[in-house]
Amino acid sequence: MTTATEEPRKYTVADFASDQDVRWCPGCGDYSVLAAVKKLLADIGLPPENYAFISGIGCSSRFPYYMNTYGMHSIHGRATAVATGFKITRPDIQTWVITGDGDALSIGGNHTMHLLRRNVDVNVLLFNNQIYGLTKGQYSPTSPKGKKTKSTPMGSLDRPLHPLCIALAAEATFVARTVDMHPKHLQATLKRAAEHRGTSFVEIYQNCNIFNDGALGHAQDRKTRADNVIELEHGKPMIFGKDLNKGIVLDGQHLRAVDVGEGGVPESALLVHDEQAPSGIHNLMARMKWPDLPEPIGVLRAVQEPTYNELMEAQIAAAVEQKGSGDLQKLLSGRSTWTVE
Amino acid sequence: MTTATEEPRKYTVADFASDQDVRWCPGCGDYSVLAAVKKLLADIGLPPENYAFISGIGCSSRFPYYMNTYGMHSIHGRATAVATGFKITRPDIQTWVITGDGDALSIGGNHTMHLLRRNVDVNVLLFNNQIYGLTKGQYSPTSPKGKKTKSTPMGSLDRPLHPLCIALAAEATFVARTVDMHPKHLQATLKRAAEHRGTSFVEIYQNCNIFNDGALGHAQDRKTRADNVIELEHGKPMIFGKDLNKGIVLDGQHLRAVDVGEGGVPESALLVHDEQAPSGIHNLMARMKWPDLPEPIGVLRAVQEPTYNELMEAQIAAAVEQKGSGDLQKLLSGRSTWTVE
Amino acid sequence: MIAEAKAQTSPRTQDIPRATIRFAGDSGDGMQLTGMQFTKTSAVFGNDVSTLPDFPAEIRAPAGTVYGVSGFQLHFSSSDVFTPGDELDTLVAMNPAALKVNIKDLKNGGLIIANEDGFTEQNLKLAGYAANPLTDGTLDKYTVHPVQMTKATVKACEDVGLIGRDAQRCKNFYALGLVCWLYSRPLKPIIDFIESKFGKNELVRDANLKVFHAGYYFGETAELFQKNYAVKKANLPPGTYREIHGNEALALGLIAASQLSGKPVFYGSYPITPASDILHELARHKEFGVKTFQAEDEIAAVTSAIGAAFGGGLGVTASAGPGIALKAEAMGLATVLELPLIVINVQRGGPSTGLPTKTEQSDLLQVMHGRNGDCPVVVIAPATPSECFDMAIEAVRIAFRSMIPVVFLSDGYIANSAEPWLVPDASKLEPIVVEHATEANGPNGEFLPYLRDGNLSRPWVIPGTPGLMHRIGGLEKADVTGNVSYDPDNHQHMTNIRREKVEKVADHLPEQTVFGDEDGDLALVGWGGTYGQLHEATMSLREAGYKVGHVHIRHLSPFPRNLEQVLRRFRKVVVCELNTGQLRMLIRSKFLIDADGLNKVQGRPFMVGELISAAEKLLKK
Amino acid sequence: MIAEAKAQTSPRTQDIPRATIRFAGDSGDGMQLTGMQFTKTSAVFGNDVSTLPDFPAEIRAPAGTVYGVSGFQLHFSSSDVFTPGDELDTLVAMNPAALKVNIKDLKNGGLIIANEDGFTEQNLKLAGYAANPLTDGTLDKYTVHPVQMTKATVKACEDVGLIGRDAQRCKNFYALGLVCWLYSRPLKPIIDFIESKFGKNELVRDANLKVFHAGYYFGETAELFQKNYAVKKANLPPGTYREIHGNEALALGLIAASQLSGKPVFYGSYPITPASDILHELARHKEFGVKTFQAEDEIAAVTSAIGAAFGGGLGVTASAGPGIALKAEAMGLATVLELPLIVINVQRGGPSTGLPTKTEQSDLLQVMHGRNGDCPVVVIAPATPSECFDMAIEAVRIAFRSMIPVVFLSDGYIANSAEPWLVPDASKLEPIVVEHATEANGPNGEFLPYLRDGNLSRPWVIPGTPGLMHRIGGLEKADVTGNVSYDPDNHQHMTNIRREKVEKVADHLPEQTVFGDEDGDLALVGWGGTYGQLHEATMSLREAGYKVGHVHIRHLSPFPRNLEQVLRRFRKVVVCELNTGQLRMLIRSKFLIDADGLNKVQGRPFMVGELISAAEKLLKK
Ligand SMILES: Cc1ncc(C[n+]2csc(CCOP(=O)(O)OP(=O)(O)O)c2C)c(N)n1
Ligand SMILES: Cc1ncc(C[n+]2csc(CCOP(=O)(O)OP(=O)(O)O)c2C)c(N)n1
Ligand code: SF4
Ligand code: SF4
Ligand SMILES: [Mg+2]
Ligand SMILES: [Mg+2]
Repeated sequence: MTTATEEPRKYTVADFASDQDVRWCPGCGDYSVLAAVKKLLADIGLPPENYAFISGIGCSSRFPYYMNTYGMHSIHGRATAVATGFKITRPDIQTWVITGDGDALSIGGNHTMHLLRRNVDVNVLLFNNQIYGLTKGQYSPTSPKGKKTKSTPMGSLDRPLHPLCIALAAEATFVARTVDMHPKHLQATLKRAAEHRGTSFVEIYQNCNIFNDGALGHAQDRKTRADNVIELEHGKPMIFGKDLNKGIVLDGQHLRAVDVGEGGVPESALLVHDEQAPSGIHNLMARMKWPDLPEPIGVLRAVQEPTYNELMEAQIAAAVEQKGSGDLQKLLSGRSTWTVE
Repeated sequence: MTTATEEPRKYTVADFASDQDVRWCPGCGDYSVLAAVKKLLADIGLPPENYAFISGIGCSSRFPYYMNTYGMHSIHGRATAVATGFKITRPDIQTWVITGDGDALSIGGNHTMHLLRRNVDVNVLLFNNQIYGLTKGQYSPTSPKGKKTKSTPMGSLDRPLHPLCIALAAEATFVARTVDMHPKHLQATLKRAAEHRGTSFVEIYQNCNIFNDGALGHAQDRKTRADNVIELEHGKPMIFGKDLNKGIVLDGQHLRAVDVGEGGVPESALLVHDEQAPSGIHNLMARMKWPDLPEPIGVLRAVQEPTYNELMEAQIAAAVEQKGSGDLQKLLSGRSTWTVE
Repeated sequence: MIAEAKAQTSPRTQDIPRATIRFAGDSGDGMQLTGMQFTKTSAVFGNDVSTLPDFPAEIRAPAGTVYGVSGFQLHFSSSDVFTPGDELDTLVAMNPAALKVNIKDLKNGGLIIANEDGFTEQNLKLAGYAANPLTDGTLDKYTVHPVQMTKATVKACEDVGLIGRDAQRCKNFYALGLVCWLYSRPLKPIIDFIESKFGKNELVRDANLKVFHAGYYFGETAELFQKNYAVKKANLPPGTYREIHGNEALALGLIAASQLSGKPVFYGSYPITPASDILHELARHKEFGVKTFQAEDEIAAVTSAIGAAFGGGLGVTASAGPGIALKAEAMGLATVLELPLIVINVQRGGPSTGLPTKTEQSDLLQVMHGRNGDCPVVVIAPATPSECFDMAIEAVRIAFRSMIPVVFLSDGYIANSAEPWLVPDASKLEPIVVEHATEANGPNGEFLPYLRDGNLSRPWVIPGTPGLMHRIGGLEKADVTGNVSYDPDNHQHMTNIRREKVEKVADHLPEQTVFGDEDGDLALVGWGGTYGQLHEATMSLREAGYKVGHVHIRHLSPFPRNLEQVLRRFRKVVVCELNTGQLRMLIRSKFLIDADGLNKVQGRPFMVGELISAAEKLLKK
Repeated sequence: MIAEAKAQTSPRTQDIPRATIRFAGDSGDGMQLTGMQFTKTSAVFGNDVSTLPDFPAEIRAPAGTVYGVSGFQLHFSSSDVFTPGDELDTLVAMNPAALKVNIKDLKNGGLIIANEDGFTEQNLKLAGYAANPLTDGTLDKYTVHPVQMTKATVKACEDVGLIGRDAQRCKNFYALGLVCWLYSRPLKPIIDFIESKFGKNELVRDANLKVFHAGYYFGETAELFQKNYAVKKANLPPGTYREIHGNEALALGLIAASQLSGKPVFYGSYPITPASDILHELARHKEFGVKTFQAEDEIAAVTSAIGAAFGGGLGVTASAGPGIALKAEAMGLATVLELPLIVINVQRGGPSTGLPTKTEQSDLLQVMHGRNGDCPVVVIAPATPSECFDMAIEAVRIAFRSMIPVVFLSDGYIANSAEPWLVPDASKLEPIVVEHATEANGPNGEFLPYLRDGNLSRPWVIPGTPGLMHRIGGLEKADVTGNVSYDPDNHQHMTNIRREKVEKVADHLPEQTVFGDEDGDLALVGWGGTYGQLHEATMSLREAGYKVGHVHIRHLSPFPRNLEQVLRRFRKVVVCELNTGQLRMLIRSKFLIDADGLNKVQGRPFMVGELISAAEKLLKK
């Protein structure tokens, strides 16, 4: 539906900002993601009408209101399902799903899983603040076990879900993680997600400074994060640390952190990141947990497979090919009729 | 609640059969599972009142009606959630969840995932016939892509979910697979599941001879299955084949089938199955797909972790320890009162 | 040559105006196919017909059990037919269980044609008979014809070379042949069917043909039957007819609406009895651009349809009661979003899982009120299988015109019954005009997504349209701008608007009509699939001299504007429903009319007879 | 020493019977705490009080915006109090946005106490003021007192060594001190509070104490105020009191019911406004054996509670409207299973996500009808915050006695309002007798899980009991045996039984009472949280000479047996509800009484004044 009547123009961040006041708490990590998305769309250079943002319910799910694109703030947990119907109907619109850890993995866990297995061509941004923000601070499915919150004054009992592991189990074709307070990385990761054909799943570590301040600080703090996360690059050895002197090796069935260079292992011994590897190895990576190991950020997995919406179009084309495009009268008459005179 | 007033008696299969006629289609794989479960319970030797069977909706979910135990045929997809509340309330009752591939992974996918991450102490039997039986033959989330059914006359478009992968992603503490038509293996696997403390997740390949006959024939056919599946044994090398002359090796990041012995690799080079290995390797195994590789059956993973219901009891005990057992009058008075004279 | 498409009569033949028969046997006996073929040949011959299949809940219960019995009833007539009939003239019973389950519906003196070979020791035991009812005298008030169908079938098959279980499986065609003779049916349509269906497998084709004829000849030859019957052609409007089931008609209606509006169907659904067949039917017609999406559950089904509607498509979802319950929250969302959405509820016996394969009308209040907040939607209900076609188109027309969710209330009875249908001329169907907003509509060149037209409807934009980007959501929104608003007065205003919008739909609805007397002693009020029974009951009551009108309400929210007026013309009003009184409640509260209720909750349609006697009681009060 | 728990009066003090004040400021300004402390000291002093908090939907909106304003209103009086008051006598506004949002509720001549320091250029702009309303004359019809609260606060803090943002944050205590002087409140309860709350942080404690006193002294010393006020003690029944919110009372009621019945609470819930606080409260009391389960969604919440009930526990689940919609299917299951279940709906503005933080009564029909099939349940609704305690116990009593789901309809207003509560004597609460089946009850020594008692209730078995193993499920079941049954007559029978069972609950309900005139011109009918306003309106109307009765219905399904009788004693009946007429519909259809409706859907309670004028209009008709 991109109409090409006017001559191509450049878009700015302002073109993607709606007229609504942004109403997150001052200091919330959501702001930086909003800024990054607007910047990305301006960079892509397509007009605002080419996009739709669909969200569930939660603080992060207010996102669409702030974008000057098509948008829907739907109901809790169902953004992925709404987006599925939307994308199947409008394969020409670049579709983004905005969701939270509660929205996507608690009430909406099943839709998320099925979206991923179907490989519908939408981009999912999961704002993981490890808490229910909007309902004022209960633990979420990504909160660590033992978390004390309003609803768990003696600590939560359930083991957390790992978003990347769930995505990999559903054989998601694009799985990534990034961090609200790491704008460059955030920007680059979102760009990759936008470019991917098929479901792009991006977990964003996001700070809820009101109810869970600093829960993800190890990955957010500019000063220390280089030692706590590892930035993945396809085809590159897995190196991390402020001085790039640490790395990851595959030791039998395990991943291990080692020193690199003098006194450590040579760089050539490190595991080389392969976005297209069978997801067994990605699963090991997804389970790397600080402080035992640095947590991977960037694109874990990116493979190309046909999208659900493409396949749907192809079936329709095939049906038309086989039967001719639908003849209503023939349909109404059915396979056998008789005549009354 | 086992009352020990009478002297211990032996239980027979008949003690576990209810008075209701079994109403599955003649030839359905469900019969053999029913027989195996009744036999198992008779072997265990606890009385029928010690058990509860809770199911969703589907052909397989009629199961509880046929057991002379406590039972509930609940609603579609929710057996896992019903069982969670039940077990938390009645930690003394051995609780079994009976579910189908649609029930557990389509409408009930989210509850299944959350049950597993919580590690509630119940035993889940997922009857996987790769079809919706009760609604007369639509494709299910485990049907292979391209499956032609009533609802997909041109073939299904979505990639299947792999039950074992989902279970592993949720860090299930007990993950196994078995086959309806392999009674010995079925029996042994159910026994392990019953013995495990925490959620036991057992995928059962089950033939729906009406709507999906033979879909899992490679694992069911007594004549050929030795070449198509590999029976896992903890601490044993991974060997398979009618003549036990084939095996599995870990080749870098991949699993590969090899010939063993003369002309092949020595047995010592084979991967040794470790139920307690970190689940990265189990993930690779869960993804072994016939005809490329033999499909693993038996116990993939079995580790011991505290159960949700134990932790819940422990918190209550701790609260009583700290505050004394609840004093209603004190509670009603609250933290601050005043007096009107 | 007997294979002509005309009735086969003889001097032994007696003309009768109508007949009701039922084929009953094991699920595996092919009774549905048998019944449908008999229906087909009757319709082709020119009778009016109405059918009622009755499936067991089990997929394939063990052979011979009472809960595995499958039945197919049809009523064919030389005049108009509105129901599948109360009582049976003839019952075909393939085994003892089939007899046991169905005998209570056979009228005194009715005919039983039993497959004697099915009445084995074991089958008698399975059905719970101590002795063989065919011989122990318990069926004395009926006319019993035991026939050795299995043996005769096996014999006939031998001739063409088919043996064993495959041969036995043909016995339903033996029964069909015999009943065709009994009612002087033309054989050609059935022969054609056998030839096309089994054409690829000559052995089976020939065997079935042979067996079918054997059954027919048996009737003609054996001394068993004193006479046979003929039911003359009905006086149907001329034209081309086909048979149609409710679910099929509904699917075709959706496709027609799509073609008439130029909006492709997006059908999001999760299988459930008795709605699944709509999915199956739509999935077969991808050449019309139909997109069917088998969702992971009902919530994904409805929300994906909402996504499709936001995308500018024709979003449809369907389920039965339990699934509709799950869709409630999302239906509220669609109401607030003011998007067009079709929600189909093929009702079945409830509450909870209830009686999945049985019919009921007990979800009316659920679809009226089953959402949080004051959340009115449009509700319509077809009266017959073929009306599902017209009303599907109407549903889409309303949804598009008013940007509103429309609930389409079908039921298991309508969904699975078939009737002859005068095939519509596609070129004469009225187009559905959809005008998408393409330009800003605000005073300052801005786009106002909640600016309303005369129907209180808001603009529908196809995403991708430049300049009209907007955001919608489930929080209360300011009228006109659509922005989130917590303003108290706006909330009151929007609550009122949503209600008025539904009421305004009545501007476009036909007035309520009455069959029979326009005023008088009693109005028989009904809705949905009870139409035929109420119609026949009304005819009978009027023939008996009562002043009775049948008021069948197809539009339940909003009601037709003249409904109150219509009802007030009767001394008594009785609302007849297959529930405990749901429409009755709406009518009483809305009009303060002291409406009585005639209710039945047994998983099956009314009997005309029970309606008549209940009405007579009321009339005599 | 001023720190005594008695009122501080002076010769300038004027006695008034009652006052309504509201504290308003940014979400971060601590207005809820301020209001609660003022309430507390008033209650301790002996006034009757009623409160109304008003939260913004945003967690922390940017400072200074109108949508970030948080308010807390309270009404304190020397006589009984039933509402938080219509109009404000005094408004405390910490910034321009707070003034903007709240000024419309201030009565003519009312007092504005404004934090002058908050009225900066930027804040004025954020609130949308072109000029400073404190100085431009627009507030002339009020009495305006601008006070430099921030400056004074910072000053006071300096003395104890607290500076910067931390110091500024104390300014709510300055406002509180000032208003305490204005209404001659005892200071001790607040001083105690500050000492216990900030005891661990001496600096903050001392600063707050200092600031609080500074505010108080400012009132006493400054020439600003001509006089202050005193509100005498109310004549409350003697005893020990505490303050209680509706959600808290509900949680305590559940724990009490658990103690009274010996059945541990299983509370399955998914967080949602305004129900979450029940979860938070229950989670704090594990020493009572309470098991709280934060489920993955509302469906898991309700089904886990059903599992708990099957296990012999007290299964409870709660949500607000959108979550209740999701529980519908499972509530049907519980109805068919005939298990005790408590479903709490803390209503909020709808439809869809609606107005999450605002009150409404628009889920009545949803809980009555929002399930597939004919699926009646028990519905009760408390009228006041403290009644949540008693009615929680009643809900459990009914559920256990009749083996039935009970819906408890609360609302955002009741949930968040607080009132003084005469603490019950735990030892005097009536035990809830639960008799579990322990032995076979059938004629042949078998166990019959659907054998009924006089309440039509079936036996409840604790799994683990030998010999009583049985299976239940959502398919229709044969009465007595509980086996699956597709029998038509049984389905009719069970449908009737489920309805009668609900109706039989009325045997145990109190008769409907009337406040005011037992018969007369007008019945003001209400339910739920509108109690206080209807009560006050009735008092006023009777004072004005009308014959009016207030009929507040706490039992909505079934109705009290005498309800029709009670209503018929009035010439006119008007049903007053915060919805578009839901109870009205039930009453009209059930009794054919031409009840009028007085409806408001604005996310907030009635005003007493609007009720009175609407009633007068009706009375004059
Ligand atoms: C059906 C339903 N259930 C519950 C809620 C209440 N609710 C709103 S958002 C939310 C969770 C928010 O957490 P998350 O998805 O992590 O988003 P965040 O606020 O942290 O960005 C909940 C429980 C709701 N709106 N609807
Ligand atoms: C809420 C709801 N949706 C849909 C259905 C219809 N339904 C019943 S069972 C089933 C799927 C059965 O498949 P599966 O779980 O694989 O069980 P199987 O019959 O194959 O054993 C469906 C869709 C239902 N009963 N309830
Ligand atoms: S509550 Fe937390 S997540 Fe929500 S807006 Fe505030 S800081 Fe952000
Ligand atoms: S339909 Fe399939 S799964 Fe169901 S009972 Fe029959 S054979 Fe078994
Ligand atoms: Mg969150
Ligand atoms: Mg299945």
